[in-house]
Amino acid sequence: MRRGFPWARHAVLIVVSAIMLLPFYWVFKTAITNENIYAFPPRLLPQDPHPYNFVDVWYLIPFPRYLLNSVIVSVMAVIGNVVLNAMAAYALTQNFRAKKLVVLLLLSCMLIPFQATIIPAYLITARIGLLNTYLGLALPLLSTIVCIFIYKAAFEAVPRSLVEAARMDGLSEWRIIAHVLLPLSRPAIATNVILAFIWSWNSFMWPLIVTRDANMQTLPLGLARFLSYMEDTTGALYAFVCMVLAPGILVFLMAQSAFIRGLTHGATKG
Amino acid sequence: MLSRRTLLKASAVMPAALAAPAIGQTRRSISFLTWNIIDQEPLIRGWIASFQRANPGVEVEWLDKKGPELPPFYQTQLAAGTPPDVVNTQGALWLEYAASGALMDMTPRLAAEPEVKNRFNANYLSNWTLQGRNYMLPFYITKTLLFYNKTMFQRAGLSGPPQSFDDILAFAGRMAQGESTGFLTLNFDWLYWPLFAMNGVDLLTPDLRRPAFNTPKAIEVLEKLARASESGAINKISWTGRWVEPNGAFAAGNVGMLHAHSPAYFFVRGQGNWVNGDTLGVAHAPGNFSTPNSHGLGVSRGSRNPDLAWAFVKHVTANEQAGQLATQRRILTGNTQVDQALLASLRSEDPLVHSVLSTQIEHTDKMVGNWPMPQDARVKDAFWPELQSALLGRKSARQALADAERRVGRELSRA
Amino acid sequence: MRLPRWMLSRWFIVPATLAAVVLGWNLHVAANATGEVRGRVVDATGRPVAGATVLLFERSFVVNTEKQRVVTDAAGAFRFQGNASHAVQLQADAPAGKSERVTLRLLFRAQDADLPAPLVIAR
Amino acid sequence: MTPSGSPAHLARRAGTGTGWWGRKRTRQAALILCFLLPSLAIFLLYRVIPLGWNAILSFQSWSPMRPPRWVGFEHYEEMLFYDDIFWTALWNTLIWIGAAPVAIILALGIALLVNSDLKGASVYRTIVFLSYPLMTVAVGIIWRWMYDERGGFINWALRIAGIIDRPLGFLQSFDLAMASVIVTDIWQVIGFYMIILLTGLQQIPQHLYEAARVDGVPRHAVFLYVTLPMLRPSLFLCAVIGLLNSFTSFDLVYVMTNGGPGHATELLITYIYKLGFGQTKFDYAAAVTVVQFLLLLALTFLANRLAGGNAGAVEKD
Repeated sequence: MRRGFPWARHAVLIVVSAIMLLPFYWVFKTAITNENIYAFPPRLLPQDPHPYNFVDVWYLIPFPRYLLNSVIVSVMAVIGNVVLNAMAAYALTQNFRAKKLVVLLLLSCMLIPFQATIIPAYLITARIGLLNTYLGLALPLLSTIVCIFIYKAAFEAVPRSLVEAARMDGLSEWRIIAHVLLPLSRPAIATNVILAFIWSWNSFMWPLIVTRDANMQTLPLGLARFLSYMEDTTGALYAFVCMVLAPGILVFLMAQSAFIRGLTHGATKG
Repeated sequence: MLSRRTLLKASAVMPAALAAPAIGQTRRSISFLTWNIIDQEPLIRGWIASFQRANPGVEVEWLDKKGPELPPFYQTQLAAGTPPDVVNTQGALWLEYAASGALMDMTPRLAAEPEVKNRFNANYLSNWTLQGRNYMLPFYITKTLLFYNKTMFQRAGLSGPPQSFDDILAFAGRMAQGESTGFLTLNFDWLYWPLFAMNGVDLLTPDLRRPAFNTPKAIEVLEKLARASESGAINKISWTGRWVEPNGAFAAGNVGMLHAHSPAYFFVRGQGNWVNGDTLGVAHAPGNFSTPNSHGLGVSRGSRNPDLAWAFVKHVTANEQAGQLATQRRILTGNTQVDQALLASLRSEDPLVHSVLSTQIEHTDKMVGNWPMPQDARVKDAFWPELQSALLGRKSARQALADAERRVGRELSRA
Repeated sequence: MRLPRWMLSRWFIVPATLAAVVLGWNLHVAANATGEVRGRVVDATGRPVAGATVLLFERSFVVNTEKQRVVTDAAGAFRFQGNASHAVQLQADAPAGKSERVTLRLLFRAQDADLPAPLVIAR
Repeated sequence: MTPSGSPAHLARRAGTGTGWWGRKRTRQAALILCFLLPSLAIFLLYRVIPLGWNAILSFQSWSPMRPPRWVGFEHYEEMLFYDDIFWTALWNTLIWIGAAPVAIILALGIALLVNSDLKGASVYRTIVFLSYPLMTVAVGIIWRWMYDERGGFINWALRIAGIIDRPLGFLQSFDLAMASVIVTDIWQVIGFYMIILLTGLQQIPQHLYEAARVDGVPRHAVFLYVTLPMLRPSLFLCAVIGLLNSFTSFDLVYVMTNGGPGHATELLITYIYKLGFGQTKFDYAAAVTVVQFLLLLALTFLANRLAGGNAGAVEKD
């Protein structure tokens, strides 16, 4: 639509990209050097890069165990979100008497910060006997209100005639969701997967309270724990930051084209 | 394996949602919550093993949480009625718990077993007393001291450690130049209080009912500190950093003095290549004042096996176990015999560590900043931000202390 | 030979590459984790020192604990066996004096290692 | 959605018998309930009940070890009339909310730049979005390091450029700490805003732009009268997310400053946490939680009004 100035635009975007990437570089640089990091001025390039900080982290923290815990919780959250949110969103596309009330309830639930409800939430989890279990860790994350509305919007964008035709053919509601709505709402699914993954992967307060056993800790907890406990070997701290971020970044880079393209293109079609 | 257990548990429990909490206490089992000493895992596992040998059939669950996480964890467990039986706290955190009835009163048990009570340094033991009752036993002990950089002292023509508050400021001023600053202190948990104590300033009236710090002398001290911070004689990290930043700055080698508790030594030596017996000086703060920041062991009142928990506390603080901790971690335990033995062996082995640790059991009658008041945390939160505003030049000293007096008074009156 | 399409997907290639690297690394570790640490002790002029005691410290959190000591042979060489750590310090102690403490960091626990530079006894 | 889409109407139109669809409607209702139940149960357990519990607690005096006692509005009185930290935290939270528009405008700029056939646009897009999926705890640690007085990049760059001659303690300064944490927050969420806005931009029908070009409408006018109005739902979504973010960005402040220096970066959420877990004042913390919730409700309501009374894509009935 607009022509001209591609160089100016590239220049601006390159500066923006540099700002976005610099923190990554700075932390990585610190992770692979051994200089006294409190010395001034810092060096721009790593001097004598070495991998030993990573080795230290590997042996100080049960990294594979934390990774496994994080993966399990995230997978549960992703499956929960994709399935439960689709169900709820489908229900919301129907007309029923209490619908206004339900929507209002969901919208106001969105406004309750989870951190502020942690003690009652903990007591409830204790009551149903899920403390220190994967299910207990994942349960509050199994359904997300924002994602329900994303599904709802996608379902509503599916041409009404298609659903009607399916219903005329005598398809059950389950089948309508599975065979008509979901295949047409791929971007919504992708968004659900990614957001559920990000939110569960990063959740910090809840696992902190709910896990009792060191074997149940997830990566963010490992990171926070490392922060206070190994602070005298700060190079190792940044090595650990790199190790914690790597899996998430890898998954994101592999999924991002589907995610971004799906989201933008899919939305235009609707 | 774990996921299958989870699944089984979930399917069994979900229908009966109102079943009792999962952490069953039907067997003879206790849990032991420690404060960030996961590095001593083999040691603690060993203690548990020997405790189990002495008490067959007993299970001990060990939990370790890092500093900022322990209070939320312990408090949610308290609220759920499943507190860890034995808990290790740092500083004055226990006061809040003791005052709200979370901790078992150990006084009768100590009276019944004087040999346990006599293990400990009496001055340290009394740090865990609230209204005449003893709620905790020492696990490992620390208090503040003054480290100084001898090289910088020499360069500035100074021969020994400062002898008064004004010395501290004067020395600091002489060493402050360019990148160098003269003085640093840790500031959390009242660790800076010796600076006020050496000027005769008290926080509260002796009955701990009313603030007593808003005096002309206190204003003068605060003004001096603020001015020195402004000029660079006192490093501003003193009032903003917590643990890493001040110790890291001192370890970098261009800060003259560090007022900190003994664990700072190990941090500084780990970071600073310059640290050895010829370059690092160790002294008491002027007036021999210091603020303790020790670790204690208590038993939760909600414990279902208080006798077992008490036995475990005795086991951990006994000579053998405490001795292992002391030698492994190079730390004093408050157990008099153990500490003597450690210091004796360090005297030749590592004289610098010896001189650092020696300060910890000297002048134990001059400990300050350890007021036994149940609202300690609230008073701290009311007082410190005001003081910080004055130290960093945001408010006048007079104004800050007046505001602090009002807020501290309010906290005290509410209890 | 044509590969099936799913094998060309990045969802297969990336995990497979990672798995291969991890496997290869573990094989390498298994083959080289003998726990041997070798080195030499020389004096200030570079001549080998026989009969010097070499101490091996294992690094833990705040302290370095002495784990083993051996004596150098006629060529000034020493050899530790059964080192289980990934970060050790070495120091030589001879009648003529002591050497600096040299830190040796390894890529994995019990890695088979040679000290790159000899320990130098200073007076 | 029009009523004609409902199964009941469909059934009627399809000419099914009356007795039939009466039963079918019951079945339909049961099905809807089934579909909603799991999600609603989760929200009930982890949002509604805790909030209600907080509301009750805020009128009591309670700690984990003491039985509750009713105290009426005592906590609210304390908070509104005596607690200046509460007001600081509230003010900071509002500042934090005020920063969201800045981030949204920046994100809009980037979105406009990458929304076209510019070569490499997808690479830029990826880079800008890359910071969003990161663990907030890790982001806090990374930026604490960026701001560090000695080893940090920012101080180094400013000194090299000759802008300052002594390192600045960004996170230790009363004046800079809040801005510094906000910059970090913007850095992290800007990619998310950008994606939302990009989605919105791509939904704008191309023919509108073509028509404008044929008519010779100046570019800024196209932006003002075509792009912006069409973007309103996306902008509203960004605003709501920014609003929520300002009330929940606990991890970042917790790691970077923990509310300090003084209470310069204290947000309501960190204050609640400190009250509860630092000072064991769960009852008082509950009262602050309730106030925070009401405030959030009011602000969202206001944002909804500003967006034209229709919460854009979120709710249209």
